Amino acid sequence: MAIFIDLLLNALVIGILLGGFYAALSIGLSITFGLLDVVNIAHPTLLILGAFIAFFLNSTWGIDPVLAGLIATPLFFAIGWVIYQIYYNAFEKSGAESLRGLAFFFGLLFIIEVGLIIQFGVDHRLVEAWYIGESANIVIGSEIDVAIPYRLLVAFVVAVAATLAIQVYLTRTFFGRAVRAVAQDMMALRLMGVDPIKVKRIAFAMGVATAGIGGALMIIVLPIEPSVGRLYIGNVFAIVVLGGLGSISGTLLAAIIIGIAESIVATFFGPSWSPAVSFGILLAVLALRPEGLFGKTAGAH
Amino acid sequence: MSDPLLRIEGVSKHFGGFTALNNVTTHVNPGERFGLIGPNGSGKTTMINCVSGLLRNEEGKIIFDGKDVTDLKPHKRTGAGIARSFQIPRPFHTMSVIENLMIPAEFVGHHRGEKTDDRAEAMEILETMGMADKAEDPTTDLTQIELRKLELARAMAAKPKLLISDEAMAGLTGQEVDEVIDILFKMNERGITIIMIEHIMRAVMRFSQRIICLDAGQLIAEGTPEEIVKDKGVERAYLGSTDDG
Amino acid sequence: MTRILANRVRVWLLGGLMAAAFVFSAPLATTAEAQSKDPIKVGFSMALSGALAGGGQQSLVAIQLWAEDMNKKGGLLGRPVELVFYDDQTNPKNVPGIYSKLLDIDKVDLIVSGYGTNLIAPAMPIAIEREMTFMGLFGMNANAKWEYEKYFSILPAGPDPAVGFSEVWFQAVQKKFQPKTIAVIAADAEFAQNLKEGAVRNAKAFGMEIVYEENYNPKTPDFTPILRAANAKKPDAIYIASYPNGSAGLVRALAEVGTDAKAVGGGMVGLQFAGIMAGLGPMLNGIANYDFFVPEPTMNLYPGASDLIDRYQAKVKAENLKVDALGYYLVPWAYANVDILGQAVQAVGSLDQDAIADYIRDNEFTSVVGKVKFGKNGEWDRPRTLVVQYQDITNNDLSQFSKAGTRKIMLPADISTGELQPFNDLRK
Amino acid sequence: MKYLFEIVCVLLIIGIFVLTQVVGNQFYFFIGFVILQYMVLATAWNILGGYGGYVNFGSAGFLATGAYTSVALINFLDIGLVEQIIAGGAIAGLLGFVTGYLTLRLRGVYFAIATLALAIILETVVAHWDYVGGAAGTSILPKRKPELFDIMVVDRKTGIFANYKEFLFFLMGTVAIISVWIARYIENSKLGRGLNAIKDSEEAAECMGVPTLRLKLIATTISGAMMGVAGAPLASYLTFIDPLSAFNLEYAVNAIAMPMIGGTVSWMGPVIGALLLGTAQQVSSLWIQSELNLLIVGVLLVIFVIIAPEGIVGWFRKSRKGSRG
Repeated sequence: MAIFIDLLLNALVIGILLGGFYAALSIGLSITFGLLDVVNIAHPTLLILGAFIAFFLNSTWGIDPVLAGLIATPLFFAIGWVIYQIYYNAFEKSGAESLRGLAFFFGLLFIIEVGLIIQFGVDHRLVEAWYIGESANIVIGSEIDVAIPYRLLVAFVVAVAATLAIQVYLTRTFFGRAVRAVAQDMMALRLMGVDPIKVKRIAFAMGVATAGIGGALMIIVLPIEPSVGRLYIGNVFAIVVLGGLGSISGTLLAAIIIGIAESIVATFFGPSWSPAVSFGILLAVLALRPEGLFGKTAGAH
Repeated sequence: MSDPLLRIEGVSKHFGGFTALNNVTTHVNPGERFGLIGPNGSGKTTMINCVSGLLRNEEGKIIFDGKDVTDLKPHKRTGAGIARSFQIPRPFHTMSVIENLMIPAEFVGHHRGEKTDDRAEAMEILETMGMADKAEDPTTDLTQIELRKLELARAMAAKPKLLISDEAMAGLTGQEVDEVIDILFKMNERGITIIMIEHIMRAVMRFSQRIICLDAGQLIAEGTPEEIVKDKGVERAYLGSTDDG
Repeated sequence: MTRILANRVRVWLLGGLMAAAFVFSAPLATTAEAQSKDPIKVGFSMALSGALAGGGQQSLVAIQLWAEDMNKKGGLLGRPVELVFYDDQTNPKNVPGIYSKLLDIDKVDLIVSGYGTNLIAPAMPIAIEREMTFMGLFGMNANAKWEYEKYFSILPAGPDPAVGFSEVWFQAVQKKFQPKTIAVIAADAEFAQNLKEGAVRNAKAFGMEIVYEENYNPKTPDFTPILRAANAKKPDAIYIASYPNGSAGLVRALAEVGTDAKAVGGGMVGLQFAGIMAGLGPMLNGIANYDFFVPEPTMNLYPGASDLIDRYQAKVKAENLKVDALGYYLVPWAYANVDILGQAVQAVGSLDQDAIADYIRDNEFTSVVGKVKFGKNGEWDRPRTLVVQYQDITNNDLSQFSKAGTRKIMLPADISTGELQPFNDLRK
Repeated sequence: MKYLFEIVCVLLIIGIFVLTQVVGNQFYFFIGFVILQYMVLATAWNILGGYGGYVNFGSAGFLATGAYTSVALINFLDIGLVEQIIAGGAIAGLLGFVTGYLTLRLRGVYFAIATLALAIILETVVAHWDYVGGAAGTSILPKRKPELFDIMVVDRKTGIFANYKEFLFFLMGTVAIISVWIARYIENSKLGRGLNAIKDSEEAAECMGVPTLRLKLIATTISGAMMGVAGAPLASYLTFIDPLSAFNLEYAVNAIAMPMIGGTVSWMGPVIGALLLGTAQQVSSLWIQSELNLLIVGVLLVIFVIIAPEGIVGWFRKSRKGSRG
């Protein structure tokens, strides 16, 4: 029994931390896709770009990966700015449906991936930091020992901080409210004298900017090579949809739900079923609540 | 007096804890011009969604043309003779104007086993609307009033016995409102029963033979336009509501 | 008028684009030095992008080194060697087309495989149909169903590769710790699944009870729950068959959660890669894993391998190639893959595929991977994997791994350079 | 002429047959197979995605269903290719029906994500199904002498086809032409017009008498079946199949990108898209000796969708209209 409780506690703790990590990967997409309706399928590959930049700064100057991620953020903001500009001119301006952009972002995904291969090669890369490979242990009695790996804790803390910051920004500032308005009613925004394109551009750039720090967290948690990004396309979109489109805090909660589910499954049932369970949860939720767990608008629109 | 064409019997609809429609009972007679009014959020749209089938009422029955249609899907109700327009026009935007009319013509007409020349009929409907010259235009080129007319024309192409016009005049100029009312009168003359949901009082009063008023999901008044104008409850509902729509 | 012009421009643009696509893609082929005689073309597909590109790019450099060596020595049969290769993107779907192009369009004279079982298998029917001798690089049982007599495998895992691959590991662990219970963790992918199957058979043969046996999905980001679940069964040993990201993830999980098992490792692919070794550093201490070539002084089994590795490392540095900086894992094997074929061609004196295959089947070869003799289904007649234990790693410096002492050989006994120690004894 | 298109189809099938007899160079059958397979996949996707506006992100799941149906039946009954294609289509069609039924409330991106989830769940299940090779994959040996109705189909001397690849190419070509015919038929039928109405406004369509649910179910079933048909010969083509190759992201990408590039409103779109992008992919990966091939494909994708956001077909229609006015 004590062993069971030990495993359960550990699974829960790891699940929550893992959820934070997933949130860090998904939060940018929650803005670009969830709020702005841009199907940025290249987001995971942008994360890999962020991971490699963190790797570069870390291996060349020994800069802490999280700090490296922060350093890269303005760069990613600029990348997002440019991507949106192209996307807007090519698709949104002519009123094309957002799904038209899919092929564009697929292309972008390939271009970034090859760019990474050319610049960094195809080998798996890792970063060094004092918190990697170490853990804090909370011992209760003689049987229960909850280990908290620092690398996941760092990812969790940064992810939660970023989510809260974005959430506060979107709800408390004029610009943030404009971003949320742009998702619902472009006309109203125009009447307020705000250029919705400008709002969307900045918001999209913000979403992409999170790939700098998200990528850094990614390479802190696992080894990275250029094609890893593709594996995470399903996960990040699933989390954003599960959380409810447009809900930043919903994304965090959905990520934590998925994290806990995967961790519990890996501990008690066999880790190879994890993806089936997390996507099964997604399907079940969509069947009962088509708008996702924390979405406000109905799925049918 | 003949049997009513549409009977709404004790219909209720809830969204979560919110009651959008509370035990509403009314009827619409064949060939009647029927007005449905009420302040914003009073349940007008919910009611016609329940009639057209887009929403399913939890309680009560909807009987159309002698048949219980409560459990029928919208397209079956259209087949039975209920057609509607949408408040915010929802044209089939990748199609031309006449193609928009061909959809109900094809799906409803064939359904009833009638074999007619869909295209000629669609053109005729467009002519009554004064839109014959726009038949081949893409719907994306249409003006607001033309989109409203298209909504009605498309509904007409379903050859309904009952036409529900959902705020077909919101946002139009006075002249345009008259134009739409004329069209509705013309349809009614052909024997089509019409339910008009409208905010523009002048239009409803001019058009309807009988009006009901909803407030907060309750039916609060029923009568001729003259009776409704004098009704205290209706006055309170409109004045009491902060949002006049 | 302007409309018509605009229309024309559109058509031109499209046409130009198509043309550009083809011009770009057309003759970027290899440019062998103009030599008087027709070159002998060696064709293959290789994973230059995608999940296995790390191994693929490394193999490509090794094969290029072989071609350079051959041409320096005057070529094969007096003719220069030319390589023709394409990127299979680690996608099996591209492989049949590539081999067909090699044989039907590029008219190559010899073929070898790409890297890994699922990229070898799709080429098999083409090799069989054309009756080509086919060398396979790191394929696991790729010929078991086909039983093609002209297939030869470069994987030192013996006639029953799945079992042979991990047999020494079990011998080493058995000899030292006599474990009664064992946990088996494997990636849900082709190579690892084969390793697991072999490990399970070995565990039974050595009388160990399997107390935990689970697969994990290759994109699992964190492995602590898996390790905990395995630990809960209190195994004496843990056999891991994993791919690079899983290997790194499990090593980190071992550092964070720990284990009481005495022996951990076995079939962890990726721990031999320069980037991962340097990235994990001291966390590797205590892991006992398979390996093929390590810079230990007793590695004289493999004549010329050290020299080859040196040249590889020099080439990588000089040409600033973005490939594995050390090249221990695959370079000798990819080199031997073409070298053995070349030796056979030289020996039979022609490109007659039957004669080449007969020669390879009947003779023992000496290459950079030592003495090689092929047996049933073209697999090696006996296994020769190493068991190494990571010891005395103090930091994340890459250069320490090119010196002796960090990966000590436990078995085979005749070249052993260290004693297997309990996992936890080597942790700080 | 009323049946001109059908006659062209038959002529094309005959033409493909003649090609298999005349062309000696096997290479063209290999890349031809791949491009034709994409043509079927893209055409199948477009029936639901282009006509009905429902984006299927899990095309790989349906394709793999066809492929693994084949593998299971090869292991179980040792059936031939034609039967594999029929069975693969049937099972994938059934999956399409079930998918349509389970996701009928979902619209837009929610539907897309649900199909993706379904594909991932299927992949996990297949990875655990040892009978078809599980995660380790399995080798499929082509039958040495396939026979159909006592006719020797493949044999170097006495068969209709001298070679297995010729047979595969012919089958895939026939399947592709039939698929395109079906797509064109649907496009010009009541079903196609109903799907178009659903794409434009599902609620309006329903209220205009379109039985949206039934049409969606028909479309998901047909689309799924066609994807299964495209996937059924995959095992025989690769001779080795594992979940990673059957559920490859590439299928999901191409199934969407090809119709987008070609144009989603007409049956010609997926055909042109598959020919263009498929050829570009094959050419770049078979003539460029490095990872740069992927770059070319990426750049082409971006350029094409930027120049012609409505697809090549839409682009030509626009320019024709432009020059007319």
